[in-house]
Order: sequence, then structure tokens, then C-alpha cells
Amino acid sequence: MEPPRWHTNVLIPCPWCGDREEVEFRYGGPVPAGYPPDPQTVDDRAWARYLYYRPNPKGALEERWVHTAGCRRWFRLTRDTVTHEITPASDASA
Amino acid sequence: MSRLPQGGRIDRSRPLRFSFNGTSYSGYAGDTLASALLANDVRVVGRSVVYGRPRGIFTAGIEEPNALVQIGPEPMLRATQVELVDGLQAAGLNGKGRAVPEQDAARFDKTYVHCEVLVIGGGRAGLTAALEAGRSGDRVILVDEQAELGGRLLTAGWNDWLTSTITQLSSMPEVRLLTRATAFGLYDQNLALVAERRPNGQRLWQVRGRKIVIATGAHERPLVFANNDRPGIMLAGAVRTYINRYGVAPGQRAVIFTSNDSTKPLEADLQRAGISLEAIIDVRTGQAIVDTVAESGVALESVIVVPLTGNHNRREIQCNLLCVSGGFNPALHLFSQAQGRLRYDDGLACFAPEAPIDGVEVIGAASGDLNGRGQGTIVPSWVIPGDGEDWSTHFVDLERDATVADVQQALGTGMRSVEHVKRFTTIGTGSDQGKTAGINESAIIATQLGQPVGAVGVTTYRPPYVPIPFALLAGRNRRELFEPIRVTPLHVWHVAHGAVFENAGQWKRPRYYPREDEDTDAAVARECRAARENVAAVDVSTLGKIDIQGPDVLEFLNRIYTNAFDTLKEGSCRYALMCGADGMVFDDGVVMHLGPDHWLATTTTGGAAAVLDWMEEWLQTEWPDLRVHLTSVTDQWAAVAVVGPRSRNVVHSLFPNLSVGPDSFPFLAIRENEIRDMPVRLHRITFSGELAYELWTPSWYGLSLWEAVMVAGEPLGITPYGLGAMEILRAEKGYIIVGQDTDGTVTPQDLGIDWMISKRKPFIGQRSHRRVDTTRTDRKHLVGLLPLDGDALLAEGSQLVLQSDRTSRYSVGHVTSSYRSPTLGRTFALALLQSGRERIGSTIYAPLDGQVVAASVVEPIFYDKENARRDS
Amino acid sequence: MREPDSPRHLWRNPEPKKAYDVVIVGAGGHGLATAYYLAKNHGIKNVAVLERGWLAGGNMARNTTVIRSNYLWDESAAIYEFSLKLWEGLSAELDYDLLFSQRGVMGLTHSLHQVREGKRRISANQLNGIDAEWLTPEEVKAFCPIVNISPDVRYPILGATLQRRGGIAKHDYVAWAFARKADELGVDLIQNCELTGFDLKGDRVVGVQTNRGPIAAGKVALCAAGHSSVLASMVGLDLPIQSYPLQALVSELLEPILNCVVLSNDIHVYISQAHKGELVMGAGMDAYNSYGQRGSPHVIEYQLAAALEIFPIFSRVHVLRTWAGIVDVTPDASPIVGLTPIENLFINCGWGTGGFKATPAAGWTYAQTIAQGQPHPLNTPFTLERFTTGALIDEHGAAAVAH
Amino acid sequence: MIAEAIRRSPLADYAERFAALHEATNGAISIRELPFLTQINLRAQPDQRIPQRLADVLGLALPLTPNTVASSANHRALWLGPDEWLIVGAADEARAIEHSMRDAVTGATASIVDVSANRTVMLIQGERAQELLAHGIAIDLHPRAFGPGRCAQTLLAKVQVIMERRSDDNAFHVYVRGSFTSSLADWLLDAVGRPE
Repeated sequence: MEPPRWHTNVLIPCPWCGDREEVEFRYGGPVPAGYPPDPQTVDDRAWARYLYYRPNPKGALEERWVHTAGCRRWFRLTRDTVTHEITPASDASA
Repeated sequence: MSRLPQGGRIDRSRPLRFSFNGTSYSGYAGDTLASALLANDVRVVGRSVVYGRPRGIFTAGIEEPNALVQIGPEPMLRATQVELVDGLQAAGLNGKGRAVPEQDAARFDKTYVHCEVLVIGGGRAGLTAALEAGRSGDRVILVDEQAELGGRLLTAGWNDWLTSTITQLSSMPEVRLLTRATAFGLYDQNLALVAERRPNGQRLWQVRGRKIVIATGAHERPLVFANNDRPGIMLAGAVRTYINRYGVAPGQRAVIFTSNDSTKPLEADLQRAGISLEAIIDVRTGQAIVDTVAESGVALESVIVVPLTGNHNRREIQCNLLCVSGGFNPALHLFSQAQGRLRYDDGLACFAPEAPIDGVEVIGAASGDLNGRGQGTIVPSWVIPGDGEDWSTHFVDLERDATVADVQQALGTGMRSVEHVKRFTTIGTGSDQGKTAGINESAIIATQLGQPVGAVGVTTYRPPYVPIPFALLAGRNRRELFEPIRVTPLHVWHVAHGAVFENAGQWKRPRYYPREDEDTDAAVARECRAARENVAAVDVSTLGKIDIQGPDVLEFLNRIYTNAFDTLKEGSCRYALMCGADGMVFDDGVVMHLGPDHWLATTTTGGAAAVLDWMEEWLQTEWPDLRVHLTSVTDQWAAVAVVGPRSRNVVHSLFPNLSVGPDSFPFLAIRENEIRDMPVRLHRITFSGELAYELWTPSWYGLSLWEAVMVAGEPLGITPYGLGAMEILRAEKGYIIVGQDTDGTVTPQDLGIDWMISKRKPFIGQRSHRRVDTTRTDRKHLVGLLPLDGDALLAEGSQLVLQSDRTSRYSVGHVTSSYRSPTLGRTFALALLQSGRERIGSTIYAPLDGQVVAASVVEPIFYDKENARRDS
Repeated sequence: MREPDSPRHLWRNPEPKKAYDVVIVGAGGHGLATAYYLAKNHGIKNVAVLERGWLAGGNMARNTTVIRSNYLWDESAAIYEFSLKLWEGLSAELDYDLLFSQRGVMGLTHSLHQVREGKRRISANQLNGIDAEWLTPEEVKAFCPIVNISPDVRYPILGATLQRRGGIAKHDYVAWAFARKADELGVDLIQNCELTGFDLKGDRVVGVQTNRGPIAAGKVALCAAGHSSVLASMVGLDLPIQSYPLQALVSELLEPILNCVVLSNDIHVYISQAHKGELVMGAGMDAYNSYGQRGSPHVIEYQLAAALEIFPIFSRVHVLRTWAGIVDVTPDASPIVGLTPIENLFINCGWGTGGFKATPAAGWTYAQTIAQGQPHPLNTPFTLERFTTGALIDEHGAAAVAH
Repeated sequence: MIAEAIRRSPLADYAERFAALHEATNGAISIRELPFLTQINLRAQPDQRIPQRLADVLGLALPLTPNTVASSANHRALWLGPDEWLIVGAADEARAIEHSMRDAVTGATASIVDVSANRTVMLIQGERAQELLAHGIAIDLHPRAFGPGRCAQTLLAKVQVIMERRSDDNAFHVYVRGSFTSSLADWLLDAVGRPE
């Protein structure tokens, strides 16, 4: 049995629940560089980059969303920040 | 009366009375206000916004720039769109509406709807598309802005095809036909917003269509010539509509002024209506109208015609109806909103869709197929020179009173962009959104600059396509339905016992329970005293609660919270603090160790959702290896804190078989018990600093638990208390409220609670505590303040300065919490103060609104520093 | 014409020269003001302002024109108050009626938390010499009679902050006035000129590449609001900025009905009535990064419900047009202004939702920074370096609602 | 059996209003609270062997297809997430079900939480039930998209709910958290509106 997909295009494709209105989600922002394995060993500049610097491209942006009003799963997708066209990630990993 | 003796789609058996500007008239069911006014020979419907020139009805549709009326509370309605109803009272407007207090009982609601095909526009193209889609069994929604389906067919002649098509569509179970419904916005991923006018209000349809078919037709545009705005000048297609659909003769002597073939059928219409056709001035034959005359200064009386080759052969033609056609503009507003690109088509002399977009199809006249409108060959004649050099009566935008002279001036300043010209002249910014003006503006700019029209382009189309009442977008989210209200299971009791409520986010929480004649301060003080001296109870069910299970919970909690939990035994709990990655205090609560691999964390009332998201984010994105499961149980549990030196008596009487002594049930211990069949978990935790028990039970027992507490406490005089007293009690103990005593810029070290910051394990935010700024010794610290005058209450939010004189302008901190303490018999406060811990013992000053309050800086704990009462 | 004194000349449309002393990228309010003050205050007139589209067509054309200076922290208050003082003389300075109207900016509160924050702000403003006062609900009603102070709404009004010197101005006129004066002083305003790259010599910028050819520059000053990240990335400079849509709308023209600017932090709405008569309203930001200059309709729907809580009288007023600007938001909602790691390259960005009101002060101080190669005292706190040290200037409270 | 006198469901006060609604709509819409149902939240990795062991206990196979429901005579299991289900049973069976479920997951990483009092259930049915819900719910409720056996976590009038379509086409279960319940009920009663 195919997972149910809502019959229309809506803004955010949850990899589990299907396409749902944006208001069901919380935006997690651009995917950040990973958490440093040992933050205590990085210098202030590198730590500032982890805390505050995120990609902000005009075009394709890999970002995170969490389906707060649904399955509460975090997931990634790629969205064009001009056309708002969305390409779901190939897997459901966060 | 200019009502024709027969014809039209009005119901002559149903006469209606209405008034316009205080004068009574009559019309028929099926009329619009505009057609009824024309039938009553009302030629002047308003005055123009800037120059006060008389204006008449110019169109028969949504694009009307002149006939703006106020009806009751609703300003700026188009008379061409208002269906006549009995008793209608309308008043003409001079380009500005009036906001009046809402008195009507109209209902504005919203609904979502999904379909495979949404067809926008119920003319021939739209009906055909809907029929085809409907036959496939797809869900089809057809919307049309008019009261009747048919679009131009209603003007061009009712026919059997229309009847039979509507009959077929109506019989299809998955087809929905919505009339009086205007699609006004097309958004990403095929969301269309549709406003439907209903008998007692309006409905907003939020339509998700897998495919959207735009069949919105085309708008006829005027020609631009001197004094082209007089009452009696009307779009040629509108004249046809008034004659054929409404049975109205908008004039007696007509002249047609055109640049294309679409006016051909009008000639026969005029004849049938008994209107004499005085002349046909076709720019394609080298003639033009260069001016119009209204000797009486009001409505059209004649036009001046000259050959375009020179004006030596001038003639004046008497007429009171000038039917104008400058060609057609496909109605591409929705297509453009959906990010469709437009191109200028020289042959059609209009903008048309450049390329299709996914999921959106444009058909019929909207797509640039103007055959149905009979445009034929067109010689666009964008600006027709007048008699002289004066361009100040060549109106481009009738609603905004903007002329060719204005465009010329804009270009003269150096402006080249159509967007600049729009802003300078205001063309296109009226409530008609320039539907009859926009393309002419572009073409006039192009003409003046010697550029192709396509290079000038058009200004961006933005939603909504038509003006939409605020109330419709707000829907039913008004007053108490503006936002959901959250209440605890005990709410009915609080209401019944006169609680004064406070909004805490979405929650309603009791602030205090006034007795007769008590003011706020007196009630809060009484509740405080009860907690300190006797026994009191407070509903704390709103706390966020997260059930945490799994073999790696301990590791997880150690990473999330600043505290370490390795030593927290089963059956115990601990106050806990968490920071954001930036090291600033984010939330606090109590972590409870309930069983093997089973824990539960509470959060602040406001932080519940954010903390759960935060925990899930770390688990799912950074630590997927941790075997930890979170479940929100905020609403599962009702929670009641029984507080005060005699709380033990109450708890003992509720749980006679539970050993409640200080040694057998010590501070931070957890016990399971029950009252009759009601399971209760008891926690020795306190937010008041008093001996206290927090009692949890599944929420549906909450009210019974609270009532049991009240009954058991009655002999002792147990007192319910609210947030007012709770805040004072905790502040006396120096317990912070996250978000009040912190503001996202405060570290745990700033709060002086280093004992909660583990040095033995990593936690989120730890690295940030080593930054240059967070290690400064002159950061703001949490301190206590005691006003030198124990009656003086520091205003919460007051900034603090070091000198009492008014020259001291440098803020060294601010008051975060400030109260009158019945226990201390004086006022006191908490504050964030620069180098605060070093300033203990000194005096600081809080100036606000001309007053200065002096206070000494003290440790942020005012009561039972030894915790003797808490631990008793 | 509707304005009898509306200008006959605003600017030339020159071809770009091969080289300028200073190239400013972005002809929005800040870029134009910077050019003007460079020429006027520092005598640097060999300046070009490059604009990708049409002059002042970005956020300058899209903002809701609220002007106030009642920011919380000293650093912010100082520069915004300097700006307000400049606004007070700007029509005369630029010889153009900017329709600057100090009708008062009222910030409504609907929760005890916001009451506390409002009083905190007032107290800070008063210390900083900025006019600020607290209004009870009854005083709110007296100041703006159409506000609904009934307790029978979901979030009743508990009071308000008021800055009487705050107000509005006509955004287009501000841009045109700065443009005209800059043009008069010799600045070249070059529209339809898109930056495509930077020319570097070592760590020094020496010019820019554009769709209209290379332009050499002694100094390059970025001034592109929402597009700052895009420009900076061309020269390998990362910024702690995210770009979000901020939506706004106008109504049709109404007879005068609203005599002040009203903001509400708690329920995210701000509203004023422009000179011409339309209501101008702004909403909160959309949640996601976007350069699309459009947002989600649910934001507008919420905003209008919120507006009707405060102003039920506007129930049947109509939305005429909605749009979005792209705002550049920093982690602490304060701007980034000053030098960059690249010599002769300067940056002015991150004003988020506060850019319009800062226009004259941003231009004034940025011009000095460019001219002298070092920060102006008022923009010194707003360095990139603060994100490394952690010395943020957290104005989230002030900017929780965008205005 | 639990003494009902000490237990109170979130919609205890709404029975009359719901009855009036039923009457006013001639039965086209009826709302009824199903109080005190057993609800157990289960978190477990579907790749472990837990599902089979639970299937034996519950008499149903945990649904692995998102947004679907598996039913047995006594229980239903609603898919809530890739490792999360809501087990629903008759009132007052929580202890028994929880106990047997806990036995079934022994040795595995799983979380079992009794959330019976966390949400109450509204049964909304009648020929206009779907139309009523569509006023506040953005997902497609058409039987083709959301037929019997479907469930979804979504928003209804800004309130988080679990929707479940019952076997009768015109019946829905709406699971709503206790604190939101009266507000949502007020919203629904208002949404019905007045006859036009």
C-alpha cells in the first residue's frame, strides 16, 4: 500500500506524513555545519561560526524542518529561495 | 427612465427600491447598482479624488475606476459589482472611503477545500474546461465573480449551450460551482484564495488545486484623449452589457471611438436599443476624437473629431454617450502572481503569458486569444494628441486622477522605470488597481521614450486581484476565537471561586482569588501570608511535562542540562537548568527520576513546546545514536502544589498511610500513593521556599484532587493562591523566572548559580561560557535590591544608575522583579546589575518618570537563607 | 499635479565612468544617503551608486515608513536617536517635503511580560534623553480614540509605550530627495547595473565587475540590505545574516481616521495611515529564508485578525495590495556596519526591519567610516567582531515585531 | 470500575450544547465526547522485533504505513511517526494494556507511556461533519484521500489534533489535548454558524 499523499501540492513535503501546510512545521533553518565533537577545543572564531553563521544563498538551500504538528520528525529538503521550489531529500535522515 | 421596454436578464416582476446619495430610486432584481443608476439617468456618481471632476459609470465590471460607493460600514465598493437588493442605501465617494464602527452582523468565515482542477472564470472557456475535467470524475471547482455563470455570454446573448453546460456541470457530484466568488490570490504550490459573497457575509475559500485553469477573460481598455473622463464616456463593451444584460440605454445619442473590430456588434445593439449612432470614429481610418465638450460642465455633450493627418478639418458631433475601445488586456493578474512571466505581443497590442508554468493553465481571452472579443486588427493609438500642448486632461488613471502630463513630468525628472512612474504619478495604485490604466501607462512611457512597450514592461501584479475586506482575511479569528485558549482541569473551580485570570501565553491562569472588598494587593498579600504562615495551594498544571525513557537518558540529560544527574537516584528529583548553544539561560524545570530508564522533565509553562522541539532536534539531528524517547505529557497530568508550614498536615490527612515526615519523605523525594481510586504522585519540591508537596494525578482526576486538598485543608483554613502570590513567594527566595529575570542575554554564572553548572561533563552552551564577553567580570549579575524607603516600590523594568543626581545617565542594569512582601513587611526587588556581586552593600538608584528610588544592593535571597523551612 | 511643488528634475542617468573614488553598491535609502553625506560632509564627489534594478526599488519601496528611536540598548538608542534628530531637519536639508510627520508611535502591550519590557524600554530611553512615556489603557484611548481597550477580547490592552517624536515619512520622497541632492553634488546614480564580481589585488579591493563593464574603485561600500549575503559571498566574505520575507499591505484611501502609529509586540501588527489616506500595515516575518519578495498568506490573515482586535472599526476596510521585502537579519537583530577583513571594502547590512528609520544616520556614519577608513563612534559597536566575542546587542525585544 | 464521581472529562459540560447542535442541524452534524478511552503512546524502532511481539498482545499488526490505523476487535493502533504509535482501547484498560505491552517489549528499547488523560476524543459525525471540519483543517478530508483506516496528526483551528476517519464515511475521531478541548469545542460550535 502506498503511503497516502494529499491530493494536492502543498508547501512542505514531510517525508513521513506527506505534503502539509507550512504552519504545521517549524523551520529549522539552513543545515548548519555539524556540532563540533569537542567544542572546548575550538577557538572563539570557529565557535562563533558554529553559532551564528549559516548559508544564505539566493537559490538552492539545504534546510531543516520539523513537523511539529505532525510526526515531530526533523528532516531535510532543498528549497530554492527565489522560486520556493522544493526538492525533497533522498532519504528521511535529519 | 432609460430602462428599455424589454430585454435583459433582469426580473421585471421583482422591482426593488434603493437610494443613492439620499434620493430614492427603483430597479429590478438582477440589476447591479450601476445598471439601476443608469436606468434612472443618474449620470454623475462621484467626483474625482484630486481635481473634483464629475465622473460617471465607466465600465460594467470589476475594473470600474469611477463609480465608488459606500454601503453601510463598507467603503469603496464598485457600483458595477454591487447586486441590487431591496432597501439598499448607497452613497457616492470622492475617491476616499470612510471607516465606521462595525455595526453589521455579517459573518466572515473560512474553509479549506481541495480539488484536482480549479477553474477560475465561468465564461465560455472556463465552462468548457470545467466540463471536460468534470467528465473525468476529478473534483472540479469552478469559481466566477459574477452572480451568474456565463461571463461574456451574458452580454453577447444567452444561448442553449450555456444552459445545457450548466445543467451538466450541476449534475456532476464532484463538481462544485461557486458564483459571486472572486479568486484574488494565487500563491506558491497552487494555493488559490477565493472570496465568496454570501447572503449574510462572505466566505474565504482556501483552495488547493492540483491544476489551476485561469479563464479570467480580458479587460477592455480605454483610449487616452483630452477630457476623456466625462460622464457619458464608457467602455464600448460596457455599453453592450448594459443594453443586453440589464436592458438599459446608457445614452440616447452615441458615438463609437475605437481602434479595433470589437465594436462591430455594438452597432446593432445600439440600433436595437433605439440609441442613435451619430458616428464611428476609428483611428484605423485616420480619424480621432481630440477633445470632448460638456458646456454645462458635467456630462458629455459633444466630441471634437479631426483627421489624424492634421486638425484643419475639425468637426463637432453632438452625443451623450461615447463608447470607447482601445483593445483588450488579458486578465493576467493571477498568472503573474503565480510567478508567470509576461511578454508583449505586438500583433495583439497587449501583454500575454510568455510560457506556461507548472500546474497552471491559461485559456481563452486570458491567454491572449482575443478572437472571442472580436478585436481583429488593432492599431494601438496609445495617446491621442489634443488641440494644443496641454496634456493635463488626458486621463490615464481615472481613479487616481493621473494624466499624460503627470507621466511626462515623471520622465522629465529622470525617471525611466515604470515602477518609478507609477510611484510618481500614482497610476495603478487606486482601489481599481489600475485595471484600465496599467498597460496604457506602459505604452505612454514607451511612446515618450521611443522604446518598445515590451521593454518598458508592466508593474508587478500583487495580490489581491480585487480589494478584500480585512474581516474576510481575519475570518472567525476574532475576540475570544482570536487564539486558542488553554485551561487546566481545575479551571471550572477557579471560575466558580471568583479567580481573576491572567493570560500566560495561551493559558488562562488565576492571578488571585479576591474576597469581598479586597483589592489586588490585599488579596495577593493574604494569599502570600497563608503560604508562609499556614497552608495554601496553587494549580501548577500548566507546567510543561516531558516523559523521557531509554537506556541513554542519563547521558542525554547530562548533555542537555547544565547540571549532572549521575547521582540522582530513582524516586528523587532535582531542579535543572538548560542553556542555548550561545550559553544563555533557555529554560528551567525539575528533572524526576521515576524508574529504571524512566525520567520526566518539567519545563516552564511558556517553554514547553520549544523545549520538546529542542530536545528532539538534538536527538534526531546530532545524537541519533542515543537511545532516548520523548513523549509530551503536559496535558496528562494535573498538578497541585500544597504549600506552607502546615502543608504536611493536609498531605497527611489525604494520604493517611503515607509516611510524610521530614526523614521518611525528605526534600526532593518522590512518592506514589492514591486517594481512593485516584492515583497520585507526590513530589517534595518547592517554588515558594516553604515546606511543600507537589501532587500529580491524571488530569481527569485533577478537579477531584484539588477539591480533596481543599476539603482536607479546610479545618486549617487552606487558601488557594494565584500567580501574584506565587511570584512574590519565589522572589523572596531568589528563585528566578526564566524570561522575566532573564532575557536571553543572561548566563547561569550571571545568576550566581554556579553550583548548577557541572564542571565534570560537557553540556550545550558550555563552550560559550568561555567567550571573551561571557568571562567578563563586569557582566550584569542577579542581585537583590531593598529600597531605602521600605514603602517605595521599584518599577519593574526601571533602569539603574550609580548616582542619585539627574546627571547620571549611564544605565548599569535594570529591575527584573519587584514586589511588596507581606512577609518582609517591605518592598524588595531582583535586578540585573553590572558587577552586581561586587556592589553588594552599596546604594543604587532607579530613576523613572521623574522619580528616583534609592535602594541598597543585597544578595538575591530575602527569606530563609538556610532553607530550614524548605527542608523542614 | 497633485503636489504643486513636485520636482521637475531628480537625477541624470549617466553612463558609468571607468573609475570612481568610491563605488556604493545598492541605491536604496542607505546607499543614496551614504553617497549624499560622502559628497556633502567629506567632499568626496567622485562617487557612483550602482543599482541592479531601479533606484530605491528594494526595501525602500516596500517598507512601512515607521520612524522612532526608542530602542532598548544604549548603542542602538544612540544611533537611532541621532537618526531621528536628522529626520527632524531632513526636509529642509534636502529641500524636499518628505511628509515627515511626528504623530507619535504607540507600542501596545497585552501581557504583563510586555508591560515590564515596555517600562524597561521607557526607563532606558529616558536615561538616554529619548522621549518616552507610559500610557494606561484609558490614556491609550484618549490618545487614539479608535483603539479598542475593551477587556472582552482575547488579549486586552494593558497599556502602551509612547514616543511622541516618532512618526512616519513618505519613503519614495526620501529616496528621491537624497538622490537629487547626491546627483547635484556630482554623484553618478547608475541603475540597471548589476554587480557580478569584485576586482582584488591581494587583500585589497580595487574595483567591481558589472553587467555594464568593469568599474575601478578606490573604495567599495556594500549597501544592499536583503542581498548582502549574495554580494559578500562574491568576495568570499561570510556574514552571520539570514534573509527573510517581511510582508506588508495597504488599504484603499480613507478619510483621516488614525492619528498615530500603532504597534503591538504581543500580537504582531503595526499600522499607520499615510498622508494620502491609505492604511499601511506590516506583519511579522515569514519563518523561512527567501529572496522571493512574497510570503505566505497565513501571515497576512493572522495580521489582519490581530489588527481587528485592536481596531474593530477597520473590519470592512479593504486590503488593496500585499507584498514582501527581503530583510537581512542578524543573530542579535542589530546591524553590522564598518570595515571588513578586505581592505577598502566596507559593509552596511543587517538592519533587519529597522533600516528605513535609520536611513539618515546610517548614511551619515557610514559615509564617515568610508571617508576616514575607521568606524564612526556611533557605528563602532556594530562590528562583525562582536559575534566572536559574544558582545551582542540583543534587540530582539525591540524588533520582535518588525517595524 | 473507577468511581465516576471523582473523574471528570474535559467536555463534561458540553453535552447539552452538543445535543442542541444535533437538533439544530437535523442530525447533519453531531458531536459527542468519548471520554476516558485508553490511550498508550508507544515508541519503538520498527526494525526491532517488537512489532510482532506486540501484535500477539494486541491482536493487531502495528501499521508501518504513515497515517494509517490498524484495528482488532478491542484495540486500534494509530501511526503517529516512524517509531511512534498510539494504542487505543476501551475506557479503563490502560493498566492492563500497558502491563502486557511492557512485557512484550522486554529487552528492547521502547517507551510505553499511558497518555489516556492527555487527550480526549470527540466523535464528530453526520453528513456535514467533513464540511464542518474543513473550516479549520487544511488536509484533504475527501474519502479518496482520507478514507476509513486513515489517521493524521494536523492542526484543527490552530490546535494540534489527531484525526481518524472511522469506518463510517461520515464519522471522525478527533483526539485533542485536554487543555485545548473547551476552546476547540467552542470553535466548532461557532463554525456551524447560522442558517442562511
